[in-house]
Amino acid sequence: MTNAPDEPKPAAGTPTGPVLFYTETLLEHFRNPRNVGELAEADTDGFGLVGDPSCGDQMKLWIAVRDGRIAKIAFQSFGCPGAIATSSMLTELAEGKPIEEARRITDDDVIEALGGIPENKKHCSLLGVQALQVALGDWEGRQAAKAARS
Amino acid sequence: MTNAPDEPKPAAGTPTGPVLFYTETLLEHFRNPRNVGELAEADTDGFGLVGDPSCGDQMKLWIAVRDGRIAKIAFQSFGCPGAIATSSMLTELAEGKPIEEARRITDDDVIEALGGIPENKKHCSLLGVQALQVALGDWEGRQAAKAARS
Amino acid sequence: MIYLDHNATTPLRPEALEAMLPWLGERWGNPSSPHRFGHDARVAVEGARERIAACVGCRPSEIVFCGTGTESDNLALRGSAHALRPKGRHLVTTAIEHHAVLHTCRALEAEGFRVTYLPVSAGGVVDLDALEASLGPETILVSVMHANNDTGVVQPVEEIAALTRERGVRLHVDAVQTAGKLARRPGDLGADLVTFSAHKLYGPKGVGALYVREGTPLTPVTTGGGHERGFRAGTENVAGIVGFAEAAARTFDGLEAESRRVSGLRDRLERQLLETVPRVSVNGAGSTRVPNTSSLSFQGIDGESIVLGLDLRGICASTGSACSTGEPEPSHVLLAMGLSRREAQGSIRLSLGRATRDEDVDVTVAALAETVQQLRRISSVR
Amino acid sequence: MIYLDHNATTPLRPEALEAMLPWLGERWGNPSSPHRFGHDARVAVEGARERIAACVGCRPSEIVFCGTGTESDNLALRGSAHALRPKGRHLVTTAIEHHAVLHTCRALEAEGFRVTYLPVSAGGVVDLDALEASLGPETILVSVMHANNDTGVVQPVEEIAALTRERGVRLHVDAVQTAGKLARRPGDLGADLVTFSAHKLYGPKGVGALYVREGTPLTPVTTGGGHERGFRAGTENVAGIVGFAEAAARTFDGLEAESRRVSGLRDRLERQLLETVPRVSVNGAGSTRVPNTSSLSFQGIDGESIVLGLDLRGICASTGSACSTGEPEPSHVLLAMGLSRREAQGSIRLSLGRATRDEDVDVTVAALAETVQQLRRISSVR
Ligand SMILES: Cc1ncc(COP(=O)(O)O)c(C=O)c1O
Ligand SMILES: Cc1ncc(COP(=O)(O)O)c(C=O)c1O
Repeated sequence: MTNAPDEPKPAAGTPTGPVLFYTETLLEHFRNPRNVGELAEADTDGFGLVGDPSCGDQMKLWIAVRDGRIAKIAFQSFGCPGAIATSSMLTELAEGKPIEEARRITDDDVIEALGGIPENKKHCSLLGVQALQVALGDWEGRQAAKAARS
Repeated sequence: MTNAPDEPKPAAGTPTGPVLFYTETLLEHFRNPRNVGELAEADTDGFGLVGDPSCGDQMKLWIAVRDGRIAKIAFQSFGCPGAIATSSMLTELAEGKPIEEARRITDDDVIEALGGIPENKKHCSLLGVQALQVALGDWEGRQAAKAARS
Repeated sequence: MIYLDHNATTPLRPEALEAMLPWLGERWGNPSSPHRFGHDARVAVEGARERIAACVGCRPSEIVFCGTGTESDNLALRGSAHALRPKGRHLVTTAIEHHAVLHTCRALEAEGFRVTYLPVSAGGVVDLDALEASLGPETILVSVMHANNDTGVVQPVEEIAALTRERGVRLHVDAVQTAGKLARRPGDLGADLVTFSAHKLYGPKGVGALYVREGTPLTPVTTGGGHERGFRAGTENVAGIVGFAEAAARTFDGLEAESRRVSGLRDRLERQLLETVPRVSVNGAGSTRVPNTSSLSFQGIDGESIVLGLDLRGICASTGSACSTGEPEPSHVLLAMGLSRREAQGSIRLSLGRATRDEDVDVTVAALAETVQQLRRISSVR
Repeated sequence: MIYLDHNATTPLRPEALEAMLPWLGERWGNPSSPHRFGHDARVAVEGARERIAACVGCRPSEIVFCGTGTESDNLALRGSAHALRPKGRHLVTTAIEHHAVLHTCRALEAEGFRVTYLPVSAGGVVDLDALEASLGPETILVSVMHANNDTGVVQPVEEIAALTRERGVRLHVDAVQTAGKLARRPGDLGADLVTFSAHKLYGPKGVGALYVREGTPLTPVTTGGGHERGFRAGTENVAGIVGFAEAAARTFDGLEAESRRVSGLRDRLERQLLETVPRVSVNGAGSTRVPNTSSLSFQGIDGESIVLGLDLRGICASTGSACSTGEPEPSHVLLAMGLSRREAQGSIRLSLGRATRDEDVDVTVAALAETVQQLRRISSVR
C-alpha cells in the first residue's frame, strides 16, 4: 500500500520560469491552425504518426509530393497548445518546399518562426518535425517500392 | 570557543502574549510614583533591600512605624516600569495601615490595585511586597533588640 | 472576463482591503516593539486571531499565523514528525493530497520516515478500510485533506478523526479548499491540526494559518524571535493578518446561503454541459463535493488546449491545481482515481465563486462547446 | 510622534503601497494559473525579482522570495546544513547574531550539528582570528550578519568571505540591517547566501528574500508546488513582492546622500546627548556602524523604563531587537560585548530613518534628559 503517487519530486534549483509565454504568432496558429485534416488515401504519398510518451501528445501527418516538392500537407494533433501551433507552423514551413529543403527543417526553425515557445513546452515542438521526417521516410519507401515494381 | 550565548531557547508553545498591556493606573504610577526617596536614618524603623536576580531589578524600602501603623514609607527602585509602578502602588497600599494589615498585602493586591499587569511582567511585582516584608522583619528585629535593651 | 479559477485564488474582498489599508499606511508599527505604536499593531494581530478563531471554532491561542497554506502544511507535517519521532516514524496520507503535503512527505521519507499513501475510490474518496489497516504502533500522524483541490471531493475526515483518536494518532486536515465553503466549523472536525490559506477565501496572498489544538506536540520549522508562541518566528504580516480576518469573518458569515447558490450554479453548468457536449465526464460527480468545483474530462483533446481556448474567449479556467512548475504532468489526483493518462490529460477544472452569475455559466458552456469542437476537429485521437 | 525604531520596522513607502494596490484589487490572479490573468501576476513577480536583483547586484534567478527575513535566515542555515551534511556537521556563527540565526543554530545543534559561537570585541566586532581558528575540515557554513540590529556595528564580511572562499566553506550574511543603508551592493560581498527583509527598507511586512548564489547547495525548508525554483513553495505574495521591489528600488536609489544625512543626525544626537546627560555611553561608538543606529547605555536605570518614559513623551524607541516574547532578558549582543547585566539592562536603541529631522533629534535629547533624570531620582542604584 506504500505506493507513492506517480509524480516527480521537485528538484530544488531547477529553473522553471513562467508557465505561459505564448507569442502572438503561436496564439494565432493555435486559433487558426493551417492544413488541419487528413489527405485522401489516393492523394497520400507519405504518412507519419508520432507520439511523445512523456506528455501523451500525438500527431499524424500526411504529404502529397509533386515534382520533388511537398504539394499538399495535412496534420491532426492531440496535444497542448504548443503541440498544435508547432504542428501548424511546420506544415506552413514545409508546404511547397523541395523535399531536400523540407528534410532540413529543424525544431529551431519552427520555434523561431513562432517567435519562441516557453522553455517547458519545447519538447512538444519536437513532434511536428519528427512526423514530417517519418512521412518523408514513408514517401521514400513508397518511391523505392514503386521503382522496384516498374 | 563553543560558548553558546547566554539566552533561553524559545520553548515552542509557551504563551507569551502582548508585550505592552499597561493599564492607565500603572502608567500614572510610573509617571508619578508615590513615596519616592529615602527616610532619614533617625526616621527609619525598618529597611528592606531586595533584588530579582532573574531580571536585575532592585528595590530599597524604608518604613517609619508610629502607634503600630506604617506612618511613613519610602522606596527607591531600579527596574522596569512594572517594578516602579508596583513599588509605588505598594507604598500607597501600605501607608497608614496597621502592621498586621500591611503584612497581609499580597502581590495580587498590588496587581489588582493597578488594574492588572502584563503576564510576563508579573515577576517584577514581587519586589515591592518582598521588600515590605523584609522591612517589617527588620522593624521587628529592632523592636526585639530595643525590648531586650530596656 | 469570467473567472472560474477560484480554487487557485480568489479576489480580495474590498472590505478586507479596506481593513488592511491603515496597516499599510499610518499604522506601520512592529507588533513586538515596546511602545504604544507597536502595541497598536499587536492589538490588531490579536484581534484578528480572535476573529479567525471564532470562524474556525477554536481558541485564539490555537491559531498560528503562517505565510501561506503551504507553509502551514509543512509546519503540520514536519513539526509533528520531528516532535513525535521518538514515538515512531510512520505517517499516513493519501495519494490525492496537495503537493504541499505530498512533497513534504517525500522530504520526510528522505529523512528516514516511512509514509503510506492511501488509495482512493473511482469517486475520489479515500479508502477508510485501507486507512484503518495502515495504522500501526509506529504511526504518529495521519494527514488527509478535507476536500480535494482538483475535484472538490470531500473526504470523511470525521470518521478518520474517530479512528485516529481511538488509536492515539494525531490527525492533520488540510482545509484550504473547504474553509469558507462548507458550513461545518473546521475546529469541530476532530483534527489536531488544520491548515487554512487566506487567499482561497477572499483574503490576501501571503497569509496562512495552522490550527494547533492545545497540547499538540509540534516542533517549529522556522525559529527566531519566538513569535506565534514559538511555532513560527518572523515579524508578523500585520496587514495581511488583518485582511485575512476580515475576509474570513465575512466569508463564514452567510456561508450556507452562498454555498447553496454556488452549488446550484455548478450543477446547472454540469447539466448544460453534459447536454451540449458529447464525450465528457464529471470527475467525482457521485461523491460529496464542495459546492463550487467541477472537474471535467473531455475525450480526445488536451486540457491545456481547452484552457487556452477558454482563455482566448475571456474565461479563466485551469487544468487542475496551480503548480508553478509548468510541468506537463497530468493531475496525480485524477490518476489516483483510475483515469488513464490521456483521460487525465484531457481534464480541466472550473471553480466558481462569489462573483459567478447565471449568465457566466451559459457563456462558459457555449465557449466550452465551441472550443471542444474545434480541438476535436484538429485532434488525431478520437 | 517621533519614530526612532526603524531597525524594528519602517513605514511603507507610499509609492510602494501605490504599486501594490492593483495586486490587492483587480489583478488578483495566481501567478501559477495557466491563463493570461494569472500570467499577468507572474510577469509582476518576475519583474519585481529583476528589480531587486538589480538593487542587490545579482541575477534575478538568484533571488528567492520568502515570507520574512527570519524565514530567509532559516532557509539559509537549515537549507545549507541539510544539503551539506554529508560534507560535515560544523557551523560557525557569532554570539551577536539575530535570534533568527541563533535559535536556528540551536535547533540544528539538537539535530546533531556542532556550532561555534564566535566572540566579539568590546566594540562589537567579530574576532577574525577566532573565526579563522574555528574553521576545520568539518566546517560547512559560516553565518555572520552584515550589521548588528542592536548596535549597528558593521562586521568585516568581505574579509570573512575571503577566508571562507579560500577554505571552500559557504558563507551566509544576514544583511537585513544594511540593505538600503550601506552603499556596498550586497551581491558584491562575496557571500553565497544573503538575507533581506522588505519591512526594514520601507517595504511591506510579510516578504523577505534570500540571495542564493548560483550553484549553492540548498535543501528547501518549505516544500510543495515547486515555486521559487523549488527553494520555497507556496503561492506568492504578489502584492508584497511588488511592494518590496518598489521600496527597494527607491531606497537603493539615492542611498548615499540619505546615508550621509542620517549619519549626520545620528552623530548630532549622540554629541548632544553626551553633552546633556551624565553617565551615558554609546555602544560600538568606535566601530564602523550603519548610519542610523545608536545604542545607548545609561547607568543606574532600566532600559524598558526609559523606553516607556520616551513613549509617554511621544517618542518611539526600543530596548533592542524587537523580540515578541517580552522576555526581560538584556540584549545578548551587549552582553557579548562585555557589558554587565545591569549595564545591558540600562540600554536603549534609537534607530533613525527617512522621516527623521533635526528638530526630532533636539526634542529626543530633551525628552531623554528629562526621563533619565526622573528615573535616576527613583533609582536605588547609582
Ligand atoms: C539582523 C536581522 N535579521 C533578521 C531579522 C528578521 O527579519 P523579519 O523581521 O523579517 O523576520 C531582523 C529583524 O527583526 C534583523 O534585524
Ligand atoms: C488543498 C490545498 N492545500 C494547500 C494549498 C497551498 O496553499 P497556498 O497557495 O497558500 O500555499 C492549496 C492551494 O494551492 C490547496 O488547494
